[in-house]
Parts: sequence; C-alpha cells; structure tokens
Amino acid sequence: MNNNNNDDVNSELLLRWYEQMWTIRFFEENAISSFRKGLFGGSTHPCICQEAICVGAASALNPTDQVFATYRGHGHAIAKGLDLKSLMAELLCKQTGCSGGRGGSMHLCDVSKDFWGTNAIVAAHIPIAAGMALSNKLRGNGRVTVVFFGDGASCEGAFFETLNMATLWKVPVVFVCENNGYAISVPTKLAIPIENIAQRADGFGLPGVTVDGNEPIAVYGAMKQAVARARQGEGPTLLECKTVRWERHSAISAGKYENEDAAEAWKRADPIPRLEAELRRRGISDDELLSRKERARTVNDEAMQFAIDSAVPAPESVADSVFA
Amino acid sequence: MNNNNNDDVNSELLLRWYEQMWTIRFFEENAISSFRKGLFGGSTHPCICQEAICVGAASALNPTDQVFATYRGHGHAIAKGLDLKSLMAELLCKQTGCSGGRGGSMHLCDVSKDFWGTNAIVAAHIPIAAGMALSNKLRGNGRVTVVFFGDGASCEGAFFETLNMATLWKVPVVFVCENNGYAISVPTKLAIPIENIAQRADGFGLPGVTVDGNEPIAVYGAMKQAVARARQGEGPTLLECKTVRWERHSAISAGKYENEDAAEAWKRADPIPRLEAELRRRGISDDELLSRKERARTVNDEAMQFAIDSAVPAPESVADSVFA
Amino acid sequence: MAEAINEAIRMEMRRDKEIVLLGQDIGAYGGTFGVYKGLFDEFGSERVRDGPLCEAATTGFGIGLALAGHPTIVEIEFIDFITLASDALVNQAAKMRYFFGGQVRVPLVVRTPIVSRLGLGAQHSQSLEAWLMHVPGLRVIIPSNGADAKGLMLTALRDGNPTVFIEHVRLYASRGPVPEQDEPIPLGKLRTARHGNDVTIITYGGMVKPCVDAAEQAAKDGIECEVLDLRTLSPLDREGLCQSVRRTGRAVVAHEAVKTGGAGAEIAQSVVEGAFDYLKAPIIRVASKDLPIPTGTLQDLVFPSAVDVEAAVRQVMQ
Amino acid sequence: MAEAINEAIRMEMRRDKEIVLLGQDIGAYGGTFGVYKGLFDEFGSERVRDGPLCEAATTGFGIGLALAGHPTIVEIEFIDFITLASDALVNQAAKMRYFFGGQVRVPLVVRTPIVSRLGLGAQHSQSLEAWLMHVPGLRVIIPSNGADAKGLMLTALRDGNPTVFIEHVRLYASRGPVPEQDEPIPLGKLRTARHGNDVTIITYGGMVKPCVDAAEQAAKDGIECEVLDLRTLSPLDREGLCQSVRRTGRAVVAHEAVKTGGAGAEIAQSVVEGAFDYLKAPIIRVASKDLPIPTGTLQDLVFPSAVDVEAAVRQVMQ
Ligand SMILES: Cc1ncc(C[n+]2csc(CCOP(=O)(O)OP(=O)(O)O)c2C)c(N)n1
Ligand SMILES: Cc1ncc(C[n+]2csc(CCOP(=O)(O)OP(=O)(O)O)c2C)c(N)n1
Ligand SMILES: [Mg+2]
Ligand SMILES: [Mg+2]
Repeated sequence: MNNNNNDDVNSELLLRWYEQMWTIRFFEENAISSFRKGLFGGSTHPCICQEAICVGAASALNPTDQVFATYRGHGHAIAKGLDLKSLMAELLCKQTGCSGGRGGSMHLCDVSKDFWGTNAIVAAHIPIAAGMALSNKLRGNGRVTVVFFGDGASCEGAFFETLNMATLWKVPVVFVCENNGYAISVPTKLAIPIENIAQRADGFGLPGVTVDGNEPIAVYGAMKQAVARARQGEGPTLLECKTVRWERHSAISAGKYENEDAAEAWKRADPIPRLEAELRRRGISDDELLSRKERARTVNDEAMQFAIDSAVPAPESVADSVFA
Repeated sequence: MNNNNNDDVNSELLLRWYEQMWTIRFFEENAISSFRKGLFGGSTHPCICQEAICVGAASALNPTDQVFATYRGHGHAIAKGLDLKSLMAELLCKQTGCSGGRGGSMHLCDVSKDFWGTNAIVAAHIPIAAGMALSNKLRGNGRVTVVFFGDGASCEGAFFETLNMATLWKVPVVFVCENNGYAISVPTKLAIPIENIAQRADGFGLPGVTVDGNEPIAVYGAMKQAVARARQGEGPTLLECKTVRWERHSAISAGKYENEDAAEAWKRADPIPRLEAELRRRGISDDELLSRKERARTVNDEAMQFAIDSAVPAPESVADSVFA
Repeated sequence: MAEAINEAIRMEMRRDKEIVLLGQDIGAYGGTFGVYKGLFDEFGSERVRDGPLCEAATTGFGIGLALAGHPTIVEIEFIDFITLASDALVNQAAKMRYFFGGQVRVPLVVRTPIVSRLGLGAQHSQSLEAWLMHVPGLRVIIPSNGADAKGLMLTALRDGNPTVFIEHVRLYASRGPVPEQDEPIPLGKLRTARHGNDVTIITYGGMVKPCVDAAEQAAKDGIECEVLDLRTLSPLDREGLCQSVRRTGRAVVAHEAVKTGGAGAEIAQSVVEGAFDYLKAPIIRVASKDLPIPTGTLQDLVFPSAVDVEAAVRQVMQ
Repeated sequence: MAEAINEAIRMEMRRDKEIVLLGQDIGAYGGTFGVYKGLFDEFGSERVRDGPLCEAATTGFGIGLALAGHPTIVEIEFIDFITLASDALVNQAAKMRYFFGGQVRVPLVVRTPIVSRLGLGAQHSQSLEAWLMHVPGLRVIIPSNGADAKGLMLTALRDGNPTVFIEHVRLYASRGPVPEQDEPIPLGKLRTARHGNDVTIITYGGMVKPCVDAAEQAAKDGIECEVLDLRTLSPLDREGLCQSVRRTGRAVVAHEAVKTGGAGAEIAQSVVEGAFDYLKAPIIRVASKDLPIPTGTLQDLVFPSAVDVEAAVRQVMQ
C-alpha cells in the first residue's frame, strides 16, 4: 500500500476505517433491500465499493470543515459522523429523518455536523461548496470545504466555471472527483477525452492529483495534502479518486449492469477485503476484525429498526420550512 | 514578423489585408458616429484594433467553411465577404439589412456566405458552432467551422462543455479566442487565473496555441494549421489571439476607458500602421497604400449612404419569420 | 406511450437519414426511461449519440446540427434539468430564425419527461411547461397517450421549428391503440377526451386520465363533463376550448404543475377572453400546491388527484 | 431609482458587515448600469467582488455564501441571462431549505434588470418575471419607483430567503421622494398608485407610469381608474387586488412581458378566483406581442404603450 507521508496511519486508525467501511456497506445493503421491499419510493444510489474514499477523506478533516456530496453520498454522511438512525429514517422518509423525512435518499443533511447535504442535480453543488469556502476565507476561520462529485459531473459547466473562480480567488476548497467509471450507463471513455480527470486542473492552474480510490491510505494521504494546502490559503486542489461502481447506478436502474466485466470488477476492487488483508498483515486478530464487523452490522440493524418504527411526517407540516 | 510556414504570404495578400483592415476600421468608425448621431439605437461593439484577426483568420478558410462570431463580429462578417451595404443597413435596422433590419448591430448574418451570424449571449454560440462542425463530420463534406469569442467567454460553462465534447468527438471546429484583455470592465487577470487562455486546452486534450492577434501573418499561419488539422479529421484547436480592445466596450459603455494605460495601448498596438510598415519594407508605394485606403473609405461611404437611404421594415412584417 | 414515441422516431429516422439523436444514456442503454430501445442498434453511434453530461452544450450542439439541416432530438433526462438547457432554448433556438430575418431554420426537438409522483423529491418531480409556453418561437407539445404521441412526434420532426416534446413518465407504460401508419397530428388542435355539456375540464398530459376518471365519478350524479386534452400548449387551441366553455358555461383547469404561474392561468384567462359572457361560475384551477415537492407520504398531499378534480367540478356546478 | 437601490444596499452593508456582492463589472465600474456607484470604494474588493463571466457558478457561489450566513447579492447583468442562473435558483436556492427540513437559510438576493425598449434586440429585451413567479420558494420583487425600491431592498436583505429583485432599466434615472430613514416595506402588499372607482388597472415595474398616464387620459372623459402597483409578484397580494376589483367590477392587467404565459394570466385568474361575481366585463391583458423582440422601428410595435392601456380601459367600460 502507498504509505507516503502517512506516518500517522496506525492499526487503530485502520481498524476504525475497517469498521466504518462495514458500517457504510451494511447501510447501503439495508438501503437497497428496504427499497426493494417497498419501504420507500424514488430510488437510492449506493456507494458500495467506494467506501474507502469516504473514510480516507473524512479522516483528513476537522469536525468543523464542511462537506457537500451527491445523491451517492450516504457514505460521506456516515463518515462525517451523522447519526445512522436519522439517516436510515430519512431514506424511509420518516419524521425522525435528518431532513425531516421530506428529502429522502438524495437529500441527507445535518448542519450541526457541518455536513451541508447531498444533492441530486449533478455538479450544481460544486459552486455552492466553493461559495461556502469563500466564506471561510472571508472570515479567516481556518475551515476547509470539501465537495464530492462524480466523473460525469466533471463534464458540467458548473464544475468548470467553479474551478476557474475558486482558483482565481484561492478559496479553501477541495474538489474530490469520485471516478467510478460510469455516469449511469455512459463509460467515462465515451464522455471524457483525457486519461485522468485530474488533468482538468491544468486548464485552470490548480493542482490535480489522481489516486487509487479503493486504497483508504492513498486517499487519506492525498486529502491531507490538499486540505493543508487549502488551510494555508494556497487555494483549491482537484483530487481524482479512481474507483469502481457497484453493480448498477441506482436500485431502480434498468436491467442489469451495462458492462459485464465491470460488473465483476468491483468485487476484485472491493476495498474491504484489501484493508482486511492489510490489517491481518499488521497482526490484527480475526476475532477483532469480526467483532468490528459485527458492531457495524448491529448499529445498522438498530438504525433500520428505528427507521421502521418511526412515524411519518405530520401531514400539516407539508407547507413548513419553505421560507425562513 | 513571424513568417513560419507562410511562404504563400506575398505582398498582394498583405495588400488585400491592408485594404480590408481599413474597410473594417472605417465601417466601425461609421458605426460609432452614426450611433452617436442617433441613426440607430441599442449599441454597437467595435472591433477596432482587432482587424488583424479578422483578415488573417478569414484568409485561412474556404468560402464554404462556416463562421460564427459575437456582437463584436462586424469585422468577421466583412472578412467573410458579406455585403458592406447590407451590414450597415442592418446596423441602422433597415429592411435592406442582412437580417432584414430586426437583428441590428449584434445579429449580422448571411447564410449564403456561410456566415452563421453574430450572437449577443456570451459563449452561447460556441456549442452551436461545434454542432454545425459535427454536421460537417457526419456528412464528410470537408468543411470546417470557426467560432470567434472573447476572453470573457472563456469563463462560461458553455465554452468548457463544448471543448470537452468537441475534443471527444473530434469535430472539425476551430475555437478562436480574441483575448482583448477585457470583459466590459473586468481585466482578464481579475477573471482568469492562468497566463494564456490557450492553456484551457490542456484540461481537455486539444492543442492550445497563442499568437499575437495584431499580427495578421501570425494569425493566418496559426489558423492554417488549426484548419488543416480540423479538415484532416484530427479534431479541434483552441487558438488564442492576444489583442487590445479599442477605447471602450461599446459605443454606450459608461464613461471613459476603465484603464488609462490600456486606453493608449491600443494605439501602439494598432495593427494597421504595423502592416503598413511591413508593406513599405516590401517596397509598396505610398500611392498604392493610399489608393487602397481610399477605396476602403469609398465603399464604406457608399454603404453608409445606402443604409441611410434604405427604408425601415414594413410594420406588417413584424410577426414574420418566427416559425418556419 | 414509450413504444409509440419510439416507433415514430424509428419510422422517421428510416425515412429521413439526416435525423440525429443527442443525449445521455441514449445509446445501448436506450434512454433513461427506455424510450430509445433498439434505436442505437438499428441506427448506430453516429446518429444515436450518447454523450457526456452537459445539457447546455448538448442542446447547443443540437441547435448547430439543426441549423445545418439535421432534424435533431436532444433528450433532457428530467424536465427539472431544462434549466440547464434554457439559455440555448430561450435565447438561441427560439429566436434565431427571427433575429436573422428568416434565414435559418432550427428543426430541433427537445424530448424531456415530467417525472412526478415517483418519490424522487424536489429536484426530480417538477412540471415546468409553463416556462416554455412563455417563450415565443418555441412549440410545446405534451401528449397524453400513445396515438397522440406518435402523431405529434412525427409532426414535430417535420415541422422544422424548435419544439419541446414533454412526456409524462407515468404514461410511458400506458397501452392503447396506436395507428400503424404515418399519421402526423396538426399542432394546436385539442382532443376531446370525453363529451359532456355541464362542465368543461381543460387539461393535458398526465392529468388527462385523472380528469376522465373524475368525470366518470361526477357522471354518476348526472354531471356530464367534457374533458379537453390540449395536446399542445404552444400553439394553444384557444378557440377550441372556448367553444366548449360557451356550451357548458363552466370550466375547471387541471395540471400537475404548481398552481401559481402555471399553464392553468393562461388557459383560464384565455377562456375569460373568449367566453366570459357564457361563464356561469368562476373558473377553478386544480394543480399542485405551491411548494417544492417532498418525498414520502407528504408527496401525495402536494399533487392533485382525481378526487380534487371531481370536487372542483361539483364546486363550479353550485 | 438607481440611487435609492444604491442607498439601501450601502446602508445595509454598513449595518451588516456580512453582506457580500458578487457579479461582473460591479467593482470600480459600479455595475453595468451604475447601480453600485461608490460601493467598491467604500467596501473594498473583498465584499464587492468583481468576477469572471460565469452566471451559473456566480449564483452558486452566492448560495454558498448565503448558506454560511452572508446575505449575498448576485447581479445578473440582464434578466435575459437569468436562464444561466436558473438551475441554481430553481433547483437549489428555492428548494434547499425545504428538502433539508428547514436546517438552512438562503439569504440570497439576485438583482437583475429588465432592459426593454432600448433597441438591444431579442436577447437583451425580455421580461422573464413569470418564470420566477412559478417557482415556490422564491420571492419576486419588482419596484416601480425609488422609494419602494429602497424599502423593498432593505426587506429583501433582511428577509433571509432567496429573492429575485427585478429592476426596470428605464426607471433607474427616475427621480422622486425617497425616505432618508430605514423603512423596510413588507412583501406582498401592493401600492395604490392612483385611486378610482371605474376600472382597476393592475400592473408593476416599468408599466406603472404608462398605466397612470393612461388613467389620466381616461379621466378626461370621466373614467376614473384605480392603478395598482403590485410591487412584489411573490408573494402576490391577491386579496388587495380583489378588493379593488370588487369595487370597480372591471380589470385591466398590464405588463411588458409577452402575453402568453405572462404574470398577467396569474393576476387575471386571481381576480376570477376572488372577485368573479363582481366582474362586469372580461379582464383584458395589455402586454407585449408573442414575438421575439426586434430592433429598430419594429420594436415599438411589440411593446405595449399607455395608448394600448387606455384603449383596454375604454374597452372594459363598454
Ligand atoms: C444536471 C443533471 N443531469 C442529469 C442528471 C441525471 N443523473 C443523475 S446521476 C447521473 C450520473 C452522474 O454520474 P457521475 O457524476 O459519474 O456520478 P455517479 O452516479 O457515477 O456517482 C445522471 C446523469 C442529474 N441528476 N442532473
Ligand atoms: C451570458 C452573458 N453574460 C453577460 C453578458 C453581458 N456582456 C456582453 S459583452 C460582455 C463582455 C464579454 O467579454 P469578452 O468575452 O472578452 O468579449 P469582448 O466584449 O471583449 O469582445 C458581457 C459581460 C452577455 N451578453 N451574455
Ligand atoms: Mg460516475
Ligand atoms: Mg474581451
């Protein structure tokens, strides 16, 4: 594993990641199964196989750093410390959900945790995140804003315009592109004429870095540098985390996986067994690993039960919170 | 002067450019004075001091190559061979105008000359031009599409999205950025964090080239390469022509020039005296130069008179040509 | 209806080799909602062009292809994202022919679905047809069934003008007779979905069926409603709907878009302008509440139902 | 009116150090139409941020600043370009508070001018306020004079909600009494610009003065018009305008936007819903023709004039 400038990566941290990755994985599996059971409508976009980005990136942040993510951001919400119960309750559109049950799977938010929400318009949240980063700069509060988005988003005008303005103004933001190889059915090679999305940065004068997004240590290391750079007032970084998307775009995406090979690829790429191997190498016992995994399962089962038991929002609340 | 791969640049060609640059210059001076006299409303955006780009670029094209430009595109319309009378008549919103008198200074068009019009929404015409280039590719007609736009436009999402898609699909288009240092009042350094706009290309995998836009030979040489590349199916090129904007953004722009030094800069940069010196160096007589300049003045005076004498559009035509 | 649209496009693409399709997920995948099933296999990647995620430039490319003479269909995956295509549509496609003095034609069709009531939330459930109606130079088509969808798509592809073709996602699976042959349907001609002499219900797209259902309910109490399916919002068949209201003297306008500023206001005022003297009661609008669309159980409180339409019918009858 | 807006923003920026301005040409240049004169000198480049030409990201940045607690003003140079900001406004600013369950506030004010009748043509002469009215979660303010502009801008900056503040360019130079003090004007309260009992003329923004002029003309023949200046389109003062129409029994609605799908339809139908039984004549709309806006002499044939309003008044009186 790539260990450069990660002296602070010890077994305890890896174990925490290991447990958290299982927490995310089980959350997404519950999300899919409860969607299939009809416990909620719409759809849900799992980040299965992308968990290493969630934990590696979050570990490089302070609690007061702000995070913006997409509909595929359940894992980022969990990594930012949102309450698992309130998240699953939101997926089920319950009153106890983190967004009051009216946002659903694509609109998770907890401002008290500085998780500024997941968004369902591709790339639209990128300038918004940069705007919050500009506020950090104006206030000199030392905070950094991180925005996660996909490879598809890296073709949208809002993304490019933001790279230009954020670099120009040296705002403390980190752009994290989770390149999972697909935008719904469109493979990146049919959408992007360059090899690495990090290369986008060259046209705007900010650093672009590409890492293996399924290696939490690599993500963590690159994030620490990008965050430090932003905190020191040197401006934004574009960090591309190459990863692999789980079977399909969302729980309702038509038919089977668009590409058979890729369908299997994620299993090979699955970051959890890889981290597990690393932990074993470091002499962590099977019991320890198993107990962490079980704990991850337990908290998710509790969250699931909580969500199911929770009440739906009161009908009379439908018109609340349109205006402040 | 930069002469690389311009063996075909002879005195005759330079003389043609010289006369055409005067034709454009006088046209713009007439435009400004007739606007000030109240002969038409709205505004007008002169390309004074940017004439070298117009003539250099147009000479690299075939008559059937398509051109798209902006509100500052009078010179490109002239260089593409549009009838001077119909152009001035359009500025004066007369029936005899190239767009029937309802487009005005910002909407000059003559499809018969494959000049697909000037546009007043910054950058919006860039994907449209690329779409026409895609048609050329689909039809294999060997035509190339050229789109002119400013430095300000190079910050708009539509521009970036187009660079990505046009490069991906290798469409035969040439993106010509006329970097005149300003977007209305905003200097490029307050809008763009990189030194050369041509560098934008690096984020998209197409070639980016910067030339002195006030040297017609340099523009011509770079255009020939870009056009040849497009014609050969190798895809788009981003060509940045550095130039200087004449006194102000448009004939109504508030107050005087935003920046005193720049106010004077254009006079030093003025491409016409520079080309004149080159012609003298090549032994062209003052009489010849003078007669060319006079011819340019005469055709413009005729165009002006024609425009003034022409009738306004018939009131009953107001609802024509909304739909095909 | 999905199959009918697919059939119309397929027929026309076979007839007119210049037609090109642009969008995302329109290749082998067949479009977000599968409307393009099989087109990629039949016409190939040059004419069915799957592309990057950039609605603005995709629409701009579509305009460029259209200017060059290719009838072009751009798919915007949800009408909620028409915002991103709106500059190209409003400031370019709709106006170019006019400000260039009639020199150009823009045979562009933007296909986009309204995806309401699926629980996808505020950013994936809107009905923005009123925006497009307010743009001179655009055609706005919104069919309620397969037969109309086929005929109207054929018309749109031959009309030679910028058109937004709005498809209601709940109708994709709807079945019904669709003419085999090539039968284009003229724009600006409403369809009478049900005849009646007591109340005129004016609607379109996804609300046609709920309105017919409401009419059947009201009929049980002897209230006979005429249900008008506009089929196209631009041009709007003002004379057609006024004719009906002059007969019934009562009108209910129904749509899924939020009420304020929706197409219903234009439709209602068109009735006032053309049939005021015949009105026996105020025109009532049935529409979504003026709220962002929530997910979950709250969603059903926002969208209008057949029951709401029936209630409005009884109200105008009083 | 330009000075009044400038004064309101200046006062509030002095009071509230968190306020930030974003846009293009808003620095030393003072804004495309000079509304920000002197603000850059007083508040500096950190708070008055001149920037690159990218309306979409600029609006997005504004939302981010607003979420962080900075009341932020984004200037869109012409309302014609609101298309480029529309996704940020419609799918983000207007809905965020709602879909995040009330956790966030978006104190964003988008200032944008309607630049009609200046001969700038189809892409620089539109009135798109109806689009914004159709978006739940947005405030839409459109003053007709300096005093209202000042009071409404103060309100907008303190309201804490996404607001589009529409300024009519022809009014910038208009003079009139503007209160020195800090007097915010509540949203959703129309202003009676002229009293009368025969006809209610409902209008806003740039059409208020032509409507008052038309009323004076009609008065010469003893027709007394009440002219209502809505001041805000969202919220819309439905009760206020219905009260007047219940008294006059006649209504004319006037705006510069093209007729079909314009705010006039919503206003008219609001009258039908709230004052139908009092109506003695059909409501008439006076608006721009449903065309792209041409330049030159044709332009005047498209925009509505005081004469058109007066003709409508006489028509409803018959
Ligand atoms: C502006 C916009 N266009 C299209 C969509 C429909 N859509 C939702 S997710 C998605 C794919 C995005 O791909 P990517 O950015 O790679 O993210 P991923 O889903 O792979 O995580 C698309 C096209 C949307 N939500 N927003
Ligand atoms: C989308 C859009 N935003 C803003 C404007 C207003 N505007 C007209 S020209 C211009 C400056 C453009 O600068 P640049 O692209 O450098 O072209 P130049 O005028 O220097 O030739 C601006 C901001 C516009 N017409 N369209
Ligand atoms: Mg992806
Ligand atoms: Mg410039």
